[in-house]
Amino acid sequence: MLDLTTQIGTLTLKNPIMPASGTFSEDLAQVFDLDILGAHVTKTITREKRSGNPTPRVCEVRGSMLNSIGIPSKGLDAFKTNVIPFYKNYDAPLIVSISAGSADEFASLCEDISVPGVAAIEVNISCPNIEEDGKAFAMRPSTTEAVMRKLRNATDLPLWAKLTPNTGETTEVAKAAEEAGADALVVSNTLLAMAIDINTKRPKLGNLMGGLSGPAFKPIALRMAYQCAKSVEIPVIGCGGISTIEDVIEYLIAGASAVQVGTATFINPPIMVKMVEGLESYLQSQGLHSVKQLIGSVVDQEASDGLVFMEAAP
Amino acid sequence: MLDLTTQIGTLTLKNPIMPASGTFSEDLAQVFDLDILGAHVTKTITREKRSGNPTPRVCEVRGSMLNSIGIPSKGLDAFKTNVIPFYKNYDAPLIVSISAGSADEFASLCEDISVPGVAAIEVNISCPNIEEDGKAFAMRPSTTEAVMRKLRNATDLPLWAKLTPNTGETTEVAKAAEEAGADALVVSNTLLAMAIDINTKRPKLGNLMGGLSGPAFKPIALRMAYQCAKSVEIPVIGCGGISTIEDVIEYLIAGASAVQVGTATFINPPIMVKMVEGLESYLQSQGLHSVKQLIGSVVDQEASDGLVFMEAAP
Amino acid sequence: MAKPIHEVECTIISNEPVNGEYRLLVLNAPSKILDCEPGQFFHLLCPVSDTLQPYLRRPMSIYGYYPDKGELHFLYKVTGEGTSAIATLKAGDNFNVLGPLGRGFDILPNWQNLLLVARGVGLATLAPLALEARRLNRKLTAICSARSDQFLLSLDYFRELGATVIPLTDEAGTSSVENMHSIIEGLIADEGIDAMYTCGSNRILKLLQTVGKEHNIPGQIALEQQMACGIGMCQCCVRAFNRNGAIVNERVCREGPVFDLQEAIGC
Amino acid sequence: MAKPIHEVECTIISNEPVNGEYRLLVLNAPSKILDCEPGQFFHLLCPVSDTLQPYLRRPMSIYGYYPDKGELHFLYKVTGEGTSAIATLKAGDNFNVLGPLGRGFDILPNWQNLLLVARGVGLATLAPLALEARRLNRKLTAICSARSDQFLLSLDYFRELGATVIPLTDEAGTSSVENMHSIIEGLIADEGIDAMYTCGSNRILKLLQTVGKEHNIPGQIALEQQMACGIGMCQCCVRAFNRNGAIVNERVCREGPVFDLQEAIGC
Ligand SMILES: Cc1cc2nc3c(=O)[nH]c(=O)nc-3n(C[C@H](O)[C@H](O)[C@H](O)COP(=O)(O)OP(=O)(O)OC[C@H]3O[C@@H](n4cnc5c(N)ncnc54)[C@H](O)[C@@H]3O)c2cc1C
Ligand SMILES: Cc1cc2nc3c(=O)[nH]c(=O)nc-3n(C[C@H](O)[C@H](O)[C@H](O)COP(=O)(O)OP(=O)(O)OC[C@H]3O[C@@H](n4cnc5c(N)ncnc54)[C@H](O)[C@@H]3O)c2cc1C
Ligand SMILES: Cc1cc2nc3c(=O)[nH]c(=O)nc-3n(C[C@H](O)[C@H](O)[C@H](O)COP(=O)(O)O)c2cc1C
Ligand SMILES: Cc1cc2nc3c(=O)[nH]c(=O)nc-3n(C[C@H](O)[C@H](O)[C@H](O)COP(=O)(O)O)c2cc1C
Ligand code: FES
Ligand code: FES
Repeated sequence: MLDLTTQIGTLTLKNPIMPASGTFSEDLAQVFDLDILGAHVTKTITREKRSGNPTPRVCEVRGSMLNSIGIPSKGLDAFKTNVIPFYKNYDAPLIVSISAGSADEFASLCEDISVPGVAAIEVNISCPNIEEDGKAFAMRPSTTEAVMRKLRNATDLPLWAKLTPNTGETTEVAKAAEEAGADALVVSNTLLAMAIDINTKRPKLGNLMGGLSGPAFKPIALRMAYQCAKSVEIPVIGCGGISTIEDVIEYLIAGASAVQVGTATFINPPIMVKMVEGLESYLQSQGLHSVKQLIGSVVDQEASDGLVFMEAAP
Repeated sequence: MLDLTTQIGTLTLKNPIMPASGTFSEDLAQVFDLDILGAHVTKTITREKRSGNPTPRVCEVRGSMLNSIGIPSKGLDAFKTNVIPFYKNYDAPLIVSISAGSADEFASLCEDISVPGVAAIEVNISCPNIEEDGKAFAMRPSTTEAVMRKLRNATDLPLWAKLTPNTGETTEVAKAAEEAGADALVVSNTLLAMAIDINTKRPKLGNLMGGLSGPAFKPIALRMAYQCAKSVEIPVIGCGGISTIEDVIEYLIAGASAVQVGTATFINPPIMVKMVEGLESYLQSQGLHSVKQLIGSVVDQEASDGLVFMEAAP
Repeated sequence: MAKPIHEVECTIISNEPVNGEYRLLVLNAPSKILDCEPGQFFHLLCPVSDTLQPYLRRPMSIYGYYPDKGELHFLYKVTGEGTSAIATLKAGDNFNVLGPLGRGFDILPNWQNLLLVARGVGLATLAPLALEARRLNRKLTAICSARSDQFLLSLDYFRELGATVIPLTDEAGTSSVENMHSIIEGLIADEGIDAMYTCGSNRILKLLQTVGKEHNIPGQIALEQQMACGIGMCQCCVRAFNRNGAIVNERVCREGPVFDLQEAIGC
Repeated sequence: MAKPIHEVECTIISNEPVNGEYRLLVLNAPSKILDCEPGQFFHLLCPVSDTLQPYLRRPMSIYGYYPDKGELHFLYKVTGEGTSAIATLKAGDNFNVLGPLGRGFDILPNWQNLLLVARGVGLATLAPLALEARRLNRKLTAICSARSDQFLLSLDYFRELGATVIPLTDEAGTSSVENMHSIIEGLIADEGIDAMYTCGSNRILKLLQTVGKEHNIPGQIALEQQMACGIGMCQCCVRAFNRNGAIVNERVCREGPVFDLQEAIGC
């Protein structure tokens, strides 16, 4: 029997494939049976209603995309009334992604969303910390630790910290999140980028800049996932540019205990189903019986000792 | 008459197209007349002989590449004897890229390379600062400022500071470099990334990690070039993923006064020649008479005020 | 639950220019994706080559769907990288489509006299409405506006389906808003209009909103917005609408692409 | 100054399988790129499609260059994304090549009896040497080793050029190092060998180094290494060599791909 399960803290997922926040919604149930997934991860919500960023909110770059959706949100109450009940029809655990502009608001939202039907909370600490200088919480170890401590005190549910690539301190931030009580790290959110329409001379996004996601982003996020897996004990959930089953395997080998698939679902909506099937065939073809045999199996030998904390490109 | 010249501090370049360090050498003279270029930029050299990183030193990722060449160097003396004289055959100014593991060594190399035939010095402060924690000088404003001050005192030649994308403090680092006396910023070096061969489970680079360059990197480097151009008065030289004349124009519109072309030359060795021609036709077709009319012509209006210092992806 | 959305590989039957600006793409398609409504769209995966490398899918209205012969038609204009890539497809090639998507046009039981006002490629979106009108035995008048006769698409198609066609062109000077307005007033005075349909153009939207308010005639408009997912997940395709005095954002791919005429806001 | 390096679009004449593993690519090429030396290579820009998207160029030895008929030939094995993409090219397609590149084989004036030892696709690299040997009127013996007869490429080609061919196969049990060694010793004893050429295989390299040292026979080897630029700029293609008792790094694309046999270090 093939064992596709993976362990994220106290949660056992029936397979390591799940959607990334903001690239998934109830609508995808029209494409395939959502119970095929290891978990369901919602778009980030805020307590208050928000309308999000001006359009255009996405643009294409060579083989990938930028987005500046912002966090349009129907608010906490609408979410509890409409969204949580929808996912109760499924066995897969529901992971709710939340965000706020200050550590205290973050913690109070975290407390209020800790309700039956929610299996874990993904805290999108890659969003700007408005109280301080507007830099995302997850850009610095100190702000990461501060917000994570408050979040940890606000809930008994598992806490997944979603990191940002917009930092030179990936491993320090990862350790700070672990230290402050995160149960898992999601690595990572999108990378700040920009595109300009040379005909109109206007930025291609209404918001001027946006986050890079998709295949172009993979080598960066994979590097971060590897660095994090080497520097913390808690599980790492890899996220960034995963489009094929080979990408899933690459992240698992690098040390990720599970993966999140984002942009690829836009291009190929049933892709996660194919990845679950592909993972099964891959294990079979390799004579492996469990996904766990794959996780962290990278052959990095001595190289890893000296270099894992390397942050400058060589 | 079309005016392709651009001004980088006291240096006037006959056009804004030049190669990026490490992706150019005397060998390219077999492909085209190197005097077509706005400037010549050498591979980074160190004072001592160095052999560089283990192979494989490059690998392919979706639509781009990673490299971990390291800085193999024949040393300062060999450079002065063999390389500088070669470039004396050309009118284009010679920009020598240098690096060192500590600020003092950096400064002394800078002094010793300030010889006739060298028009400016590009200081690769994206390399690890070995004296401190191994993070690149350009990852933090404080280390940037410290090393730039010493470099400034070491030479009268123009100093171009080459920044790194492996930081969450792009604008702060840019300002620190300006503050300490840089004459221009080169934005930017490669972004730390990784790829694993799923068959062998080994990292695809001998050095475990390497720097992403090429088209996938463009939206990130363009964003940095834009941020820097908005936050400093000195010229910014854009670098990252430039492969077509449209890319050149996009960087100029974003605020770059010139551009460096790296990886694209590997795929298409005469590409810089085509870019110079393309820039001319573009100006003509737009009824512009000078490159300077293009530089910084981005239509960002109010958006730029609030958002230019945004470092978190939205 | 809502109908399933399918991602399938179709085969190209033909992909030919219709006139200088538009091309007709005819696909051989499985019947499961041909259970469509007029106004719905598909999200198309463009082919990749040395010179054209679009990444996101491209939304395209259904120009015709024929479950009996297993065909799906699109009428498109080549405007950029994605549509240029689609234009390179040849008979026999595979082509990946996602759909049908979105909410189509309504034809309520008491809407007997229908008016359709279209400009340019907008006809592609409105064409299936003509077919449906005939199926439901409604009377349809189609005002079709374009730069010149050459760009007046589908007129024969509309006529074949029993519609009354009123062609207007910039060339002939007949396409002005004023002229269109008086033609519509004429139609209303003559035999009346129960519902109006349009898409795209701002000028036409404003005109129909005015006429609709004055004569209390309901209407619908198909709108466009850039899309990433096409099925409601990413929220990139929102547009603002006037609803009960407030401005609300709706997803064009999910709550649309067909919206209430009076709620729509031009851009 | 060194000869110019050209980047040109060629046209495919044919691109057919030669046997189960190898394909022959024949290009129509301008004469300016056909001023080649045996052992040099070209750097090939692979086509991009929906399923195959190689980015870097791929280095490939010149299998044949024919300035008279304007042809350039490559013999290649499909091993990954790039060569798979090259395999999709059809007669009439354009194909961008960069070259000729690198330093080829030497045939010094006093080298009369030449020995070439090749395994597998290595023959592709050594084939032009046979042509050049005939042009210079040298005697050539070619020991060709492969898994089985089916993979013994180019034997007829070598024979046509007047070479003596000694085929060895794993299948027939004739390809062992020991057997090869005794064959070479036989050749040396018989009419002597003035220079040895090989490429690729570690086992063969070691054998020829031993033989070369013992009998004081010079030799050259063509080596491979992953390449980005192919013209000497990036320094990714270095390999280590033994020179005057020290280890030195050399660029395979520039100082090679042909190196001194004794200096080469296997991997
Ligand atoms: C629901 C819907 C139905 C449509 N039906 C048709 C149709 O039947 N025939 C037709 O010719 N066109 C139709 N369009 C417009 C069509 O989607 C665009 O022309 C096409 O996406 C342009 O892609 P491109 O790569 O050629 O152009 P580019 O300008 O290079 O595209 C760049 C990006 O902008 C997006 N984009 C550009 N123009 C539009 C647009 N008008 N609407 C939405 N996104 C756009 C592209 O999808 C792409 O993401 C429809 C659009 C929508 C939203
Ligand atoms: C000077 C030289 C001459 C060559 N001549 C021939 C020839 O005549 N016929 C032939 O079949 N092959 C030849 N090769 C090997 C050929 O370059 C590789 O087989 C090819 O690059 C593999 O590309 P791929 O994408 O199919 O394989 P992948 O394994 O997918 O390639 C991944 C990356 O590794 C590189 N790579 C993989 N194998 C090699 C290799 N052996 N040498 C260098 N780079 C490699 C690729 O270029 C690419 O960058 C030669 C190599 C060199 C350096
Ligand atoms: C359109 C879009 C919206 C997103 N919204 C969110 C969000 O609300 N919260 C969040 O944590 N991440 C969000 N992300 C980031 C993704 O969850 C993911 O981290 C990122 O896209 C990288 O993965 P990918 O390359 O597979 O898309 C969004 C990404 C996209 C493309
Ligand atoms: C093979 C290779 C070697 C490089 N070596 C250097 C170097 O020695 N010094 C340096 O400052 N940058 C070096 N770079 C970085 C480039 O100069 C450039 O900043 C980067 O590649 C981004 O530009 P691109 O996307 O156009 O290649 C190197 C890049 C590559 C690909
Ligand atoms: S396109 Fe994604 S929600 Fe409409
Ligand atoms: S491949 Fe670039 S130096 Fe050899």
